[in-house]
Amino acid sequence: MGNKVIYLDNAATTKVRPEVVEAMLPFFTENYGNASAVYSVGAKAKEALTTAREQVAKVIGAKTEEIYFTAGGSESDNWALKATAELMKEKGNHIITSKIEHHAILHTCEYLEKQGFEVTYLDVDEEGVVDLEQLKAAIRPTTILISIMFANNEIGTIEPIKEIGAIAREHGILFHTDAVQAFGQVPINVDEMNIDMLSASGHKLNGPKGIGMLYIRKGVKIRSFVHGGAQERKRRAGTENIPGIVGFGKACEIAVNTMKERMQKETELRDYLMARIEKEIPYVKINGSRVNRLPNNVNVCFRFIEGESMLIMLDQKGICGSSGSACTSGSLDPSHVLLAIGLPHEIAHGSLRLTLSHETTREDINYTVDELVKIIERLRQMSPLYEDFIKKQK
Amino acid sequence: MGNKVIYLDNAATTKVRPEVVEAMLPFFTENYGNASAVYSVGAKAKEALTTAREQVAKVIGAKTEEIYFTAGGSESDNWALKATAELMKEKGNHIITSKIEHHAILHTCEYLEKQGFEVTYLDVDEEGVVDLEQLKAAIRPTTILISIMFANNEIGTIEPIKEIGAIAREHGILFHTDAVQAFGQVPINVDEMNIDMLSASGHKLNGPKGIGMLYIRKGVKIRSFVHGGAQERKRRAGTENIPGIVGFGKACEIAVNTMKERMQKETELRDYLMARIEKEIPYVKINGSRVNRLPNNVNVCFRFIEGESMLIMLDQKGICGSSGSACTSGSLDPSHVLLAIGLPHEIAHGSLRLTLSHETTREDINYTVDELVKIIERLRQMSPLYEDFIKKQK
Amino acid sequence: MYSEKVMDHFQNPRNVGEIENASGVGTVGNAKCGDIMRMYLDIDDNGVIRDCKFKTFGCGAAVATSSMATELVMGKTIQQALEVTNKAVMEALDGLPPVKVHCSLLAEEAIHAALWDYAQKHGIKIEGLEKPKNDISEGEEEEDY
Amino acid sequence: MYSEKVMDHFQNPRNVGEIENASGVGTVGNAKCGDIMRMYLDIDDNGVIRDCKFKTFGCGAAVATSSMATELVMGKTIQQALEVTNKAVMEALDGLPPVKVHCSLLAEEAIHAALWDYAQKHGIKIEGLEKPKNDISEGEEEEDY
Ligand SMILES: Cc1ncc(COP(=O)(O)O)c(C=O)c1O
Ligand SMILES: Cc1ncc(COP(=O)(O)O)c(C=O)c1O
Repeated sequence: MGNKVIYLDNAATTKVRPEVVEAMLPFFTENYGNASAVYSVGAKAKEALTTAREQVAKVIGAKTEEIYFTAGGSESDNWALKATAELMKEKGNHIITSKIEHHAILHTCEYLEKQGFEVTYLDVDEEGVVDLEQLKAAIRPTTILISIMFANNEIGTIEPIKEIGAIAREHGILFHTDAVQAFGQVPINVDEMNIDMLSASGHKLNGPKGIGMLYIRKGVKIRSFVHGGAQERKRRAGTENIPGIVGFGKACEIAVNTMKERMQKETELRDYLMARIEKEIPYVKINGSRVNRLPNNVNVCFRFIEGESMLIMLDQKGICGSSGSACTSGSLDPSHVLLAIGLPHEIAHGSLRLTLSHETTREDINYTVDELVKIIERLRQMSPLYEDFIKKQK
Repeated sequence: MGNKVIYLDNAATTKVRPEVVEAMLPFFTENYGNASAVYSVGAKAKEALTTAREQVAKVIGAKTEEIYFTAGGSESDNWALKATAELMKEKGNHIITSKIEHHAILHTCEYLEKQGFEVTYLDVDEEGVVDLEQLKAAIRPTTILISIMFANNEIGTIEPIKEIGAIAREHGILFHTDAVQAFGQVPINVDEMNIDMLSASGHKLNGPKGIGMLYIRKGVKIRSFVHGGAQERKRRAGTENIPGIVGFGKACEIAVNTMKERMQKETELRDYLMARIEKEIPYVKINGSRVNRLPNNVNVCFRFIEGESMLIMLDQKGICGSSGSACTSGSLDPSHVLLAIGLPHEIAHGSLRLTLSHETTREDINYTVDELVKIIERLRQMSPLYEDFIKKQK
Repeated sequence: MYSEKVMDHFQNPRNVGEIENASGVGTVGNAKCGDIMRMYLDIDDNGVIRDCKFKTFGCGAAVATSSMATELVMGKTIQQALEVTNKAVMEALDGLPPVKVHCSLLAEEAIHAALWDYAQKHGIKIEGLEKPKNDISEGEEEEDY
Repeated sequence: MYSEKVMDHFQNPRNVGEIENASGVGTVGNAKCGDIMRMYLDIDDNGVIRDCKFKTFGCGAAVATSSMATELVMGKTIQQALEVTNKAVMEALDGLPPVKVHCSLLAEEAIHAALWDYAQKHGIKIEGLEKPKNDISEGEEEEDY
């Protein structure tokens, strides 16, 4: 084990690209002025704000005036759901989402349920794909919102967003997608996909933390979530986080320019990693769709062992991975996503998520699998479940 | 006019201190890991989070576990008010605030009024001080919250927070204070002042934008405003903005260490600036308290002229000031604060706020007044109101 | 925020001042809204605007539109001056930010008010000129969220 | 997150394995919660624990507490082993993060379960030992916002 760290937890958060930091720096100590100010120190901030908005809009084929900067994916999700609920409560009180959404969606839905809203949590199949027929059947006259994530943060499955958008449009229901994981990683077009609202977060695509955005289609009249000053065309109060916004914009620009090659490279490495694991380690299960999958996501369950101990041993070899969502790892409950795709609890506990970046190399992957083989063997030797299993085999 | 910029809009936002940027940098590209992660790359972020929380808590004499990081002052204000309303709605629906609060409070109150809450907006006297007798008289059995700002962002008046806290405590009512302008500028102690909740924002004390905090006294059980992941002890979801938090922490540390000398230096310059203006320019009115006043705030109305044209002319001389709150300068309506202290509209339109920083020098002040004298004279020569006034004098 | 033309007219406003015994004087806007424009016209016997001056209390755009308006009516006949619309003033200034459009309306109205005063004083009626409103507001408010 | 002692016992767990024909075997926890501990005891005729081994499915703390528990009971009499509480295990490990305290309870319970099994097999009653629960949970949940 050298000093090198192999960071394979890019779905949790990413390293900020040096060009992004570079772009941000002048806005801390030089062009620090308020973007709403009259004087020219503020004008530079304002200009930068406009440029960043264009860079962000381009990722999803939106108009600049449809982009509203927030503090991250969670705020965007909260805003979309709560403000839609408030706006539409005269029309109805029914929301449709899925069982595999991020907690920023699920816990917000639970909150809304306490306020009197009804929420249908759609099942997913064993690959994590939402059932379109179930979606259609769930629609009621009182349905005011469909919120389905673009791609799942744990198992990498990409949902049939265009089809869902078409169904929503056909029924005149607003459609929000939590695209935090997909934004800048795979092609998205809000018009072609009939997306009315879309959440994204800067730190998932090598941009800074603490900045995100909500796309709101022109004409969708949801109100503020954070009330106060007139920033973001009066829809999101708070002094603009200019360095964050500039960094987010720059990261988006790079993401757009490099998307094709990144997707190709990461898909190749991803498939190689999955193939080696399946070949060299027995009793494993690859989770998520093999086809409609984020280019950088590998999620696999190793039977008879538990995730955290695997993570610590990997960490000791300089490899960073995660077991279930990073946000839930405080609780170490088995992931709701893995349960939703039908895994039993004890198998769900043995999950490992490795998510690549544009910097990941074939050597990184090879080293990771070599160590993983040893770690899995070691933990299984310690496992009473493995002992029972082997005894039963005999 | 040289290239030098004399930035006197530190109440709007501040230049980030170089030491603060320095402290943030490693968390963009080296220790970028998720603070909730198991692996050691995340451990460094977690450690930094703990240190920053201590640095922030120290500014107001709070315990670290009472500090909850947010995206800024506006979010903190929204959280405090909306979550208290929700928590206490069984007890009552009445909130007391003042007429001179920031829009982050006022617009949130208006939102709550639409939800069925009743809000009393206390008057202030001509110095901008809340009337304690009126406050006591306004308290009802249904009063669930008193929210009064620590110091006003426009006229710099510091409110009698300790007295207000004592009244709130006596009546068993929760007390929130928007301390965005006072935090790190003047001594604050949440225990001595009976403060239950306190909002602060990083970019007002030479820290980064897009980061703030809400102090919530232990035992005050308001719930999340942003639902989702388990960050901030399950009370504020979203991947932690580590660079922002680290920068905020560093800025707090410096603010605490330098407070005494800064206060002295700025108060001296502030009084010198006010004295020169009053001596050299006729028909002016200094706004706000002369005694209980933020050390860095000067707010003055120049009769017969309008603020924006003054700001542009100052900008052309390299001087950045503001007219009313930066947040409202989009509308250029006369400031609600200046109206609340009893100024007629046309005088309120002619206000100028100059807010100093630790970097402001006596030369800066002298240059500013020299230019201001000429600008005021020039604008008055153009003003039909001045023409009428002079004619009447004859 | 402002075009170069606007900044030029704000920094070097043309025709600032008063005209003693002007043929017509018009004052529009109000101090409450933060904009007052006063326009002085000196009109010769042929109905040609010989001189024109202004005073303005207001923002950068208010000053610039006043200044431009005086330039646009200078040397014009009354009828030509009536055709100096707020659009014409804005175009001549290479545009204004949306929140400042009302300043150009104020400038148009100031010319009308001065012409109205002239007409009153001379007991004549100017074709196409109505009594100016005291106050101008834009009408189309930005949506509030 | 973990103390050095915990990390040491996780990385180099003592007494991992099985004991053939053990005097007592106890398995506690459940796979649903992600923790299973199995403790093997070899007890001699004087009631002294001659050997002790474990297998654990679980997190780092689960492995470390199991390992430490085996060390703490090794060579002890049954009565002494009964006094190895979760507190003792935690202290020996220089503490555990609050969310991991239940692992130490599991370790205590695993010892008890193995002793119970021993008592059952030998038809004896051990003073102060109750039938172990199948499942351990901490009881004091963190507050939920
Ligand atoms: C008194 C006061 N409260 C709240 C805010 C809002 O803070 P932020 O812009 O950081 O959201 C400000 C500054 O804009 C302020 O001065
Ligand atoms: C799918 C998804 N939605 C929402 C979020 C929340 O984003 P953030 O942590 O930036 O608030 C995340 C990541 O944590 C995510 O993966």
